[in-house]
Amino acid sequence: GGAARAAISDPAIAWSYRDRASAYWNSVVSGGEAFVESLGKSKDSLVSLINEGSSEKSLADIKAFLAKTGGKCAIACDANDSPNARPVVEAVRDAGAYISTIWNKTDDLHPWDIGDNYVSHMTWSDEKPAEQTARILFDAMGGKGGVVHLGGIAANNPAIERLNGLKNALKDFPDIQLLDAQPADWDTTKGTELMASFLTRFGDKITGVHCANDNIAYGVIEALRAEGIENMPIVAYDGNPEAVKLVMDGKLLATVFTNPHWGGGITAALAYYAATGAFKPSEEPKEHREFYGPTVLVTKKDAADFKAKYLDAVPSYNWKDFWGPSNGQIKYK
Amino acid sequence: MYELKAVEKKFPGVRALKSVDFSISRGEIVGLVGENGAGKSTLMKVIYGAYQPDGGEILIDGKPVRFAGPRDAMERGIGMVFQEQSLITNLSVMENIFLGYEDQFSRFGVVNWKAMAKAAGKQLAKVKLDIDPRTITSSLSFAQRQLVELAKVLTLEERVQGHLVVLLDEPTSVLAEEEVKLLFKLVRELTTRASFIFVSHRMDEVMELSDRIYVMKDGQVVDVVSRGAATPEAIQHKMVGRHVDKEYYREQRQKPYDATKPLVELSGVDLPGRVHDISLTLHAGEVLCLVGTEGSGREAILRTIYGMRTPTKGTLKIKGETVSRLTARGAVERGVGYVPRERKIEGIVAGMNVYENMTLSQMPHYARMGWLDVADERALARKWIGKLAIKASSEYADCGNLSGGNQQKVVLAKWRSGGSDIMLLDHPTRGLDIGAKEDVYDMIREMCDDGVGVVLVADTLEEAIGLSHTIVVIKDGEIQKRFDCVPGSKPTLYDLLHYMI
Amino acid sequence: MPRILTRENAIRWAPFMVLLALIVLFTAINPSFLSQRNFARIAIAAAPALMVAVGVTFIIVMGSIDLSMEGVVSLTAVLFCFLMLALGGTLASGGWVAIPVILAVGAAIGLVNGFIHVKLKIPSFMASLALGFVGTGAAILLTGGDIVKFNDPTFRALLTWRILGFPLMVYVAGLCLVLAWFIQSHTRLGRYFYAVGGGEELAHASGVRVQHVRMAGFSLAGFFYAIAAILQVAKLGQAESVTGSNFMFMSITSVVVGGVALWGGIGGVWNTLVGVLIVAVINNGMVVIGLPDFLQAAVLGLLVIIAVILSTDRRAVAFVK
Amino acid sequence: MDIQRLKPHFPWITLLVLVTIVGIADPSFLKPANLLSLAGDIVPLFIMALGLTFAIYIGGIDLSAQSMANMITVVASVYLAPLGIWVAALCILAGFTLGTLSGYLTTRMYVPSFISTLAVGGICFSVAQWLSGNRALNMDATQRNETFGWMIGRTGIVPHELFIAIGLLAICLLIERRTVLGRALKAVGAGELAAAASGLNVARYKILAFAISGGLAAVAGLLFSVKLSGGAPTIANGFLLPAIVAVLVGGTPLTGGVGGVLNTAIGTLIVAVIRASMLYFGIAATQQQMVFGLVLIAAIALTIDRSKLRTVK
Ligand SMILES: Nc1ncnc2c1ncn2[C@@H]1O[C@H](COP(=O)(O)OP(=O)(O)OP(=O)(O)O)[C@@H](O)[C@H]1O
Ligand SMILES: Nc1ncnc2c1ncn2[C@@H]1O[C@H](COP(=O)(O)OP(=O)(O)OP(=O)(O)O)[C@@H](O)[C@H]1O
Ligand SMILES: [Mg+2]
Ligand SMILES: [Mg+2]
Repeated sequence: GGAARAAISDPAIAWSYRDRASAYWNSVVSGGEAFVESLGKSKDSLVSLINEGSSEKSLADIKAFLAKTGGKCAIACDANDSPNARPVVEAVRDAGAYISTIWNKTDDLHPWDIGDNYVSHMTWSDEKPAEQTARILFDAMGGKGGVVHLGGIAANNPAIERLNGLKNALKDFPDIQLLDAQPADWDTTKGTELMASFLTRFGDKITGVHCANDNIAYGVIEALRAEGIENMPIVAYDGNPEAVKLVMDGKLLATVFTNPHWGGGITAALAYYAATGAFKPSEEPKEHREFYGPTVLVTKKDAADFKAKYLDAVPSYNWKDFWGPSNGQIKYK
Repeated sequence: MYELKAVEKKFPGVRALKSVDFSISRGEIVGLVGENGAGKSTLMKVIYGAYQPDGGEILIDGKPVRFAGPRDAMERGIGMVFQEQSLITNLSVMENIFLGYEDQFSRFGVVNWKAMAKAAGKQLAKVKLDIDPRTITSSLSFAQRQLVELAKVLTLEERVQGHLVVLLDEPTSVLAEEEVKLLFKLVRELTTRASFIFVSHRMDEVMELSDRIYVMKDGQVVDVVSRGAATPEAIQHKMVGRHVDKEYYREQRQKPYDATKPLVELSGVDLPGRVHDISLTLHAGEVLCLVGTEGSGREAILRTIYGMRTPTKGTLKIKGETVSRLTARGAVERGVGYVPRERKIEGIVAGMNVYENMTLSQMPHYARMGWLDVADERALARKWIGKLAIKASSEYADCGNLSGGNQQKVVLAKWRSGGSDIMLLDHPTRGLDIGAKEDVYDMIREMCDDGVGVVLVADTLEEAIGLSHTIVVIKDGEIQKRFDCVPGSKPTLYDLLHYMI
Repeated sequence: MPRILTRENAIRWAPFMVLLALIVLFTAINPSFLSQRNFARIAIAAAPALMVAVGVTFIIVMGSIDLSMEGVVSLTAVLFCFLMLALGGTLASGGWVAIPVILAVGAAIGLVNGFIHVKLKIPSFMASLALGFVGTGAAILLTGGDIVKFNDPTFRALLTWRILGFPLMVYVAGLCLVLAWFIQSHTRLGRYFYAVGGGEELAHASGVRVQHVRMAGFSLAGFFYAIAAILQVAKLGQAESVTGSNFMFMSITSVVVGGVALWGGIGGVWNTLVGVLIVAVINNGMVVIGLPDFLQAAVLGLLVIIAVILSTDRRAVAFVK
Repeated sequence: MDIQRLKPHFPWITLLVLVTIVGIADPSFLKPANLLSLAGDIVPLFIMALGLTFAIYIGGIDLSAQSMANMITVVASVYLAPLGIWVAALCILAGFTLGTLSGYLTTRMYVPSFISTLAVGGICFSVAQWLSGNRALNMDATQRNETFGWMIGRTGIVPHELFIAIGLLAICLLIERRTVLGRALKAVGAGELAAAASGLNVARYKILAFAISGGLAAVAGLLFSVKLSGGAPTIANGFLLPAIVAVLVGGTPLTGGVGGVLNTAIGTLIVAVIRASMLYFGIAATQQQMVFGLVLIAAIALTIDRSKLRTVK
């Protein structure tokens, strides 16, 4: 790894993410803001670099930020597409700034190969929780019948993992058939339309629905409502407030909370404290450089508790407890 | 009653109108003549409110007025029939007639089509046109459209109290003889209600119809003549600034063509729905004129020779060589040039300058391995601007802003400079002033001397007779008769009409 | 007796024939495609899209283009939900007021669009594209990026209440389509759209206030986008800043597939209806017949091209761009 | 009168004004290294916009550019290992061929380019999904560096992408201004019927314009995948609208025949500066989209030369 230069006092802090049009990213940013407030700064001092789903803009914005701050900065980032992570972290290293990433990076890219400037990468192992929700779904279906999966953008990593989770669970339920899995692009409207088409194709054969995220589930529920179908077992992912409410109402069996608020805050905190020299990344073990984020399964049983704990009043986290809630070192297949 | 005082109009680089004084009184028919680019259309557009003058004033009944747009002018009883066709072809005839004035048939913006059809029927009766007002305009012939335009202007009769001024900008250029007569009759009948301003390049028509004639040159009114006060020659002299040869078809320069050198041979050519069994031969030095009524298939023959249409039957030989799959590109390579009738659409590219237009068909001559030699192109353009007296500020002038006649000159220069030795001319003098026409006639004779063969669709029968070595009369897509036109024993108008109709 | 089997008629009915052919094709592969219930599903998917497409039809008939639909739909949908919630959260409690208000807002945004285009003389493609960004941006600003749920059962009857097997919103969309047809064929404004599309300068010279017509057209389009937004909320029970996404290319594709010429003056809202149905049927049918997902983009593209090729009168057009 | 003469220069002036405004807000923006790297970062987008200019110049549009670039990132990632440097030829050939297909559909089958290119884009997307097995792919880092490393390095403070951009721009500019092809494209854009009646093979030139557009979209995709050392069927998403905006802001309207590639270069820089200004002015996240739209309207209002548009549609 390369040697980090002398600690930066009061680095500028930025979050680079997809867009402001989703509950998930809003929550991430709220965590980032909570973190900067913990430093006694105003919320506005967290700079938003919005890439609008464009890797090109993601990289260009980050470079512009590096230039503007002269490298005196700490960046939290989702690189949008995994190949984009390498040029991003290399640019940050070359500028002498610090970065922590989440979600998207290629398997051959590791913080310890880049050096102290690439502080950490956090991702969520979606396969296990998706498998768990699938099991909940299958139990509700009585262990038999047909299930459809409505996925995310086909090439996205989490979309792939969440479908894999479903497939893993299927192995233990020989009487359940995966009727079809098609991408709904994380999108509510696509979700309704895809679900409607599934209904035509499979009709009553569908006795359960596995959705790759909450937004898709909203669409599925509406497609079913239009048909007067009220009691279809459905599971989702993300643990957004609306979805949790649906779980409490019994319209959704389960969703998975990845605590984006904490993720957003801690990712910024890692980059920041590495930049200030509060800790030296290269002195940390590998499980502190590449680790899984926390996942919380939300079902009807615990939804009310969950809501009270995480949503009604956002818990205040210790932003120096970097690895407390994390879930172990990332394993590659 | 209507007056312009010291009106000015400038365009970038051009003073199109220079201190023009103009007046017209009740019931008067005023002719307006001038060479191409003299400013006639501009003057009409100022009167009509489409352009706002840069100086001077407009008076109606002695009171100054300002028109923000054509609508203001219409409300004061001024209507215009345009030089270029101005009906919207995807609308029905009745919609066109009442376009902009549907209020009379509508309540809360909802149109009562029955009432409109009835009213439109009345207007069409005025111009003696017997068609269903619900017809979609695109299915009408050019002449019918011109009459519809007149009918449209005449709606002013009902709409506006008081006297009207109707502007006719070259209304006759697309009309056949009979239709012109009908139009003139209508105009005379209507002088009880309206005054007319009449623009035409056909001096005889202007002399016949007008009470007074304004002569324009270079944006100025150079003379006003009353009926019978001057000969056409004198007026033409003023327009062009030089004497016009009375023999302007240059018959004295007509030489026999070289019958041993066939350039184009059509035999038994068929285009379904257009022409049938066409056989003709064009020789070097020959002017072959296709004569027929509108829609008889003349254009289709030109386009076949130019490769824009592929015959279903028959053969086409160019310079002795049989060509089966001719394209326009192929035709140009074989030395064919085509001056289309719709010069604004097919003749010039508006938005490109003079030299770019001139070399468009012959870029390979001005390029080496695909690289253009712009200096050469410009030199060429300058040469032809001088040769044909094209009114353009420079070779950089946008052809879209040239007057109609000057656009036509650019098109002619394009082919002539490219050395085409088979020229297809479709109404090459349409909209040209007399001076420019002379230039074209001279050019045709020069071309013949150089051994060029010309297929001509003339603007008038006189022109056809005057210019041609050979006349082929076409009716309903079939050849009726072939005339040899040796100077001294040319066929008469009557001879031709007999076979045309 | 006029001949029925003319070339013109064949071309005029080509989009409709394509639609029938697609239905036959999909039915042959999976017979359950041909069922009243599936048609209802297609109709639900098509209803908001139809309103967007009808709106943009007016613009395309004028020879312009409008790309602001995504932003306008998102913004009006979000405003609609906020307003409904502010007015008590149910139709009965006075929330119905939100409907005319939002329609007016849609028309007003369209007017702004038209104003920018006409008065600043910015070609409509760019003006509307930029205004679309502004619309989406405003929706983000208002929601902060969150979802606004709105679930008044009376309002959602648009989705849940069925007459003859089709939900109410399908009839609402149908009525709006008839309204659009009436505007197109029986009002001065509607005919002016055709006049402007057929020859703007000529229309101007005839005294048509082309600028006003253009602005009115964009305003009318905005009105229909707002209808689409309301139907979309009825369909999904929520609004967010991405509610309008995917409408842009989809609606214009539909309009063209239905036989409306992009260069103006030709076609109308019935063509648009057929076009929207073609696209909706393809989207539904591809899933119903179990086409692998990675092939869907290509197949949609190919079918759309075939539909356009069949419905183009190659003799009547000199060229396309 | 003077305004008339200035009009063609409005895009330049707009760009300078924008740079100055941002420079006043934060002088560090004006550092040459910063400006150069800003320009370097926008090169893939610029190359795509450059290609789009040809399609727009003849009055059409190419909506397949983004999917094309997506597909090319996948193709490049998959075939770099077996083909080495020849993968570049494969990519450009693929872009050129698919562009030709769009052109063919538009000119010979009379499918408006808005639809034909959208459909060809669909085909590209399907190919990309199929070829990649729907996941992100990596290039072998050492092989990438050996084969294409020169594309993305830096000499002094000048990013190599800029050389590529300037080279392509120069070629395109010469094509536009000095060749038969360029003149023919202008004629087709401004008056297609007249061009045809002058004996130009209009269909061939139009197809060529779409093919060039496809080819340059492929170059953009290739450069982008080299830069990222990988590819994915959605990785170039977000290119299309900014690229169209860049062409339009530069002053090449969709009506054709006006503007050109130099305008696009300026337009792309304007887009880059507007984007960077969000950062330099600290525009709040929820406001960025809206501000972008508003600034865009202002920029377009400034840059287009209305005297050259006969009607504004
Ligand atoms: N919109 C315009 N922009 C620039 N110059 C123009 C414009 N319209 C006309 N001109 C110029 O003004 C002059 C007068 O043109 P005008 O069309 O009035 O001539 P005209 O007498 O009608 O000629 P023609 O007999 O050929 O129709 C010409 O030099 C022409 O090039
Ligand atoms: N698009 C078309 N489809 C079918 N028939 C047509 C079409 N255009 C023209 N025609 C018919 O073909 C015949 C020949 O038309 P054409 O345009 O060749 O006449 P023309 O003799 O060249 O006219 P002009 O004397 O005015 O130059 C006419 O009867 C006309 O009505
Ligand atoms: Mg004139
Ligand atoms: Mg004809």
